[in-house]
Amino acid sequence: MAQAIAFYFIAACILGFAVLVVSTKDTVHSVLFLVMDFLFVAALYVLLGAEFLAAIQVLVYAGGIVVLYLFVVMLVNLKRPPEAHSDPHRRTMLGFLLAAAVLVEVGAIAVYGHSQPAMVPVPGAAMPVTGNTAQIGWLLYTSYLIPFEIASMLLLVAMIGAIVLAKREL
Amino acid sequence: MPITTTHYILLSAALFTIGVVGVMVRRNIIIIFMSIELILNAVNINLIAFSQQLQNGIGQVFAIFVIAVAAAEAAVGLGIILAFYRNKETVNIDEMNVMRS
Amino acid sequence: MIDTLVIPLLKIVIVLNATLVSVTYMVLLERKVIAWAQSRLGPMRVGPYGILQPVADAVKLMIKEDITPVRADRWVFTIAPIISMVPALIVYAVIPFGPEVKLFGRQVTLYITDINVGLLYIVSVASVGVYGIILAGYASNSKYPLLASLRASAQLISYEVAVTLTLVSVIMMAGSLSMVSIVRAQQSSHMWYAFVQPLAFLIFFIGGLAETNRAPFDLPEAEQELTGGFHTEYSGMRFALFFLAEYANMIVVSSVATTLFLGGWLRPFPNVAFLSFLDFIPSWTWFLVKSFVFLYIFIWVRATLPRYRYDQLMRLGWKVLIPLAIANLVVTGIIKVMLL
Amino acid sequence: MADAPAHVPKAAAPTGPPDPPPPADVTAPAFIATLHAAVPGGVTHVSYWLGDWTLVVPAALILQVAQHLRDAADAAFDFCSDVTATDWPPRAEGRFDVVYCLYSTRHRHRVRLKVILGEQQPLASVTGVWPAAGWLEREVYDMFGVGFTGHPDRRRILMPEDWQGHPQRKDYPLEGPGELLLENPIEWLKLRQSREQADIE
Amino acid sequence: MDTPVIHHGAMFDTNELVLNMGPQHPSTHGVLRVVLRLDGEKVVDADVVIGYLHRGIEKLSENRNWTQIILLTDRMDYVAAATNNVGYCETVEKLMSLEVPRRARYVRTILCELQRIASHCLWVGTHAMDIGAMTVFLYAFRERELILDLFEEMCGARLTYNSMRIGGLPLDIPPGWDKKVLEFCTIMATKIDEYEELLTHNRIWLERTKGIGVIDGPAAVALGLSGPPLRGSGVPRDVRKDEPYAAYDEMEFDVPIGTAGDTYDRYLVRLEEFRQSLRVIRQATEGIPEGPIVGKVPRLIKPPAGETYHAIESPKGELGYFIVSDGKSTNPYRFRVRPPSFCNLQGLRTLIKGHLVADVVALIGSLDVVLGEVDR
Repeated sequence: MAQAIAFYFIAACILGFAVLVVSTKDTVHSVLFLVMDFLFVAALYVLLGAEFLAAIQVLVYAGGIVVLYLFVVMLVNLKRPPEAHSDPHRRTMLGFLLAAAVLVEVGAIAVYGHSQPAMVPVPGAAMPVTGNTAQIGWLLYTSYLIPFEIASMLLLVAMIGAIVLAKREL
Repeated sequence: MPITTTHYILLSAALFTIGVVGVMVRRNIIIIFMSIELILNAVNINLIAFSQQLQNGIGQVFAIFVIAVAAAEAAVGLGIILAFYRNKETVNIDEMNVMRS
Repeated sequence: MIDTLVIPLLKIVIVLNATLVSVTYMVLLERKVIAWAQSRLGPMRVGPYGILQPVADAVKLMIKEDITPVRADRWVFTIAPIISMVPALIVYAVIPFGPEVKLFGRQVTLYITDINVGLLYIVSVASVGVYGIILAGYASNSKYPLLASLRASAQLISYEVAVTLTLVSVIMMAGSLSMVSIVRAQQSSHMWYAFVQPLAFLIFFIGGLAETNRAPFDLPEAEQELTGGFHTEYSGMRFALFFLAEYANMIVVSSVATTLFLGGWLRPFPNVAFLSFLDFIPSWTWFLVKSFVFLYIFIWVRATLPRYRYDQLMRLGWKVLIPLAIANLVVTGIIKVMLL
Repeated sequence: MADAPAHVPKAAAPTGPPDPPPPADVTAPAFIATLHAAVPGGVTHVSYWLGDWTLVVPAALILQVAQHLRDAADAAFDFCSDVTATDWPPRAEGRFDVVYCLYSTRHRHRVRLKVILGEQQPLASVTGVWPAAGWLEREVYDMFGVGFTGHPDRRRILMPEDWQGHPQRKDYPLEGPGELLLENPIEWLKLRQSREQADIE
Repeated sequence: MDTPVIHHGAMFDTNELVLNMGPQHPSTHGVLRVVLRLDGEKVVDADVVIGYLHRGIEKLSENRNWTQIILLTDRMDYVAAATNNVGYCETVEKLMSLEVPRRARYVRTILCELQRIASHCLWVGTHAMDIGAMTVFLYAFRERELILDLFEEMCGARLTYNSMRIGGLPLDIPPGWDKKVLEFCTIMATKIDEYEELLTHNRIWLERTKGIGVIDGPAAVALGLSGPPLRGSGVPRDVRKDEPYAAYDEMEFDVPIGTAGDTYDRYLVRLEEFRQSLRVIRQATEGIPEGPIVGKVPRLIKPPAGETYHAIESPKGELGYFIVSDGKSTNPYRFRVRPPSFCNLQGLRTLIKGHLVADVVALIGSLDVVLGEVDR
């Protein structure tokens, strides 16, 4: 029961803040709502028993990526909101329609999947460690070592790319 | 009613859709980037919900990769925005048509 | 019911109140210690030796007019101080003030909770605190706060990297992210980690100074350069929140340092038997004493050192502290693998 | 100029300092002779009083004299101590004395240059010779209204930008620029706007 | 003046941010306004705006009699009021060709040097405070307080002393005062080491001051810098040595000079000046001669017609008075001060170009300006 209340409350907050993110005029407010959204997503992860990921979500998303966004928004302080510029080629309605179609499709799949017989929980490969964090660490450094290294390379490349882009002259 | 994986999937679908709406409707490229972050979060919710259902950590490992990619994407994307803003003084995606003559 | 709801709630109430009171007295302590360093008296008027000064300050700040600049972003301006205060307070959820003790016939733990990602929780919550400063600078719609908040965000993010890297070497030593386990690991290894990881300890301390915007890294509020820094436009209770958040963060940093490097609630030489007569002192006293030493050093540093310049601060962070922290991490890893 | 002109009425306002010529037993320093040779007509009068040498220089030649005094080996006046002015309204030769106090860090001697200047007469700025003169000349302009030509930054320095008149002139009332602002603010505003308009044009 | 254009987001823009420092700013030492044009945090150009404290002392003095002006000179460099008095009185004495008794000249020397120490105390305190070391500030003020006590005993005032008269002194030194001065010298000598301990070898202090605002000797002379900023650039110019006044011709002291001409050298020069001042005070106090304190001054002070310029070495630099007397009235016809702070402040623009905002503060401190003197 408590879990259901928590879930519905968190879900409502996530969706509410998400709507605010995409609908607010002021970009800084939008970024703030995004932070709130991420914090509630982190709460959802805790609900799902993934504490490590929740901490990472807050640390990386809320504490890192969104600060970056805020930085850029502050630097790109706009005197003229971009929305003021009207472009006849823009089809807002089409956007909403397509999004609705996506929702229907994904929802249908979900409901269909639900009506199927429940999947048997497959126990993970036997791991010598217990606990959420240790488990993830074990997986990352055994089965997923190569993707992990690729991800770190990706971050390195992105870092260099960002420096090249943002630096005025090299 | 117990909360099942389906609930999480529906939540994720709704979040995903909101993100899609943001990408398609808004013109401010920073908001579009943030909508993409919402979409990635929707994916992560899915991954972790399945991870919990399957009782293994693989979904969470994937979520970590998604976060890494999101970080990379934000860094490069925002770098591009800044570079573009320096030259054009705009973040409106409709005005970003330098390739179109 | 009592174990799951009442006791945790009581603990939360006690910790929060204790924190807030100690934060206000921290301000008095700072004024007194600095006054002492500068051969003067400090506050002496309110109460004997000025001990009621925090009360007077609180009353003054509460009845002071709360000004919002006309062109400020009203909403963001209002919530920015709250954002900077809240993370500083909720960190206390995982800080262990002591082990399990028997109290009124009941086993009570002297910490609110012990989650197995405790350290990660602290780091991630602390990383949210930076929003308060950035938003305050942005929402004031004024140039000095804006410059200060750009400085602050760059500074906090840079030093967070160094601090987190030192934490990783501690985690490697302890093999756990839980604060309680880290203390226990120090007990079982017969050594405070400050002696095992002196470099990490030093980097953590310097990084802690920078993270809390304390001298010599108090650039975001460098009053001689940027007038009031990010809180130039704030007054009254909102200003007080920023002010208190800084001190709350100082207490957080010293509590974390105590837990990670100085053996938390453990008495000195916990495994030396003939010192066991010290056991009559409650464990939480040791914790408080160690934290107090830290806070004292914080204040002492402020009274002694001039301020770094922005570029020098960045150079120190990126070119000295982070490479050192990484080197320390690598060496720790190698030793750990070799010894196991 | 040692004696006051005869036609000045009464004993009202004084017409300039006496600037006595050097007595016979004092020998002029060598640089004055060199200056005479290098800039013919550059010094119209030499005065010695209380141990100070004062050279009166015609306005047209001030730049040449300044250049020479700075660069000549026996003068080497590299340090411009002060630039100031004195207002002698009734004087016939010109209203202002612009005074340059110079010092040589090499020879450790001083000299004063004096330029007698009419009210509307421009004077070449010596900022090119001594950058130190920049603010000092601005102050002279601000206080006396002496128009320096070739000054890189000729603005008021102590008084507000829109101040009327030049306070250190002797005919400037001690109470301030008058009561126009208080008595008739609209007139004052009009006057100010017309001045701004004139500036723009 | 070009109007400042506001651009947010200066850090990455090609546009520059215009930052208005002052006139209300904690570290512009009064009401100085510096309009900075910034590129990021780097100063591209600066405009120094003064005049917020202009009280028209020059104009006022032309309408006061010769004795009343002493009072006005107190209000210029208010941290070294006695030095201003000395400069003015000596100029008038020069105009009137008055002989000042030796005892009075000795006391003037003592007062001038005490003022130099007081002024440098204030400087070292505020300069260190600007760079963030706040303890030095209170230490230095503690010692300044001792000097103010000495002055209080001597003149009855603590800030604006009105401590000189044309031709000598208003009062003789109180009994036992010279002992107290010597006692103060002993205390002060140890306190200077205390300041040095906190700053001179502090790494942060070195990083903040070394190589900041470098100006070489010839450039400093051309810019009209005087006093410690000039000597910090290695120019051995000191009015006390070059054109001795009061009793400086009888004193033995050295003129410290710097080599690099940066903020650190200016700091070292001033710290050494503390010690030299103590040396002078000791000599003057121990060798104070007996005799009258006022020379033969006529009842009505009315110098003969003529003009003169007389300079002394104030703590800030060359303090010059240019006074014109018309020989008829009892007030000066023209009273002009050559304020050292004014001329030193002119160099600020040259010094801060290319440095960071934080250095601007350090450089204003390093020039040691007093706005009361700049604006008069």
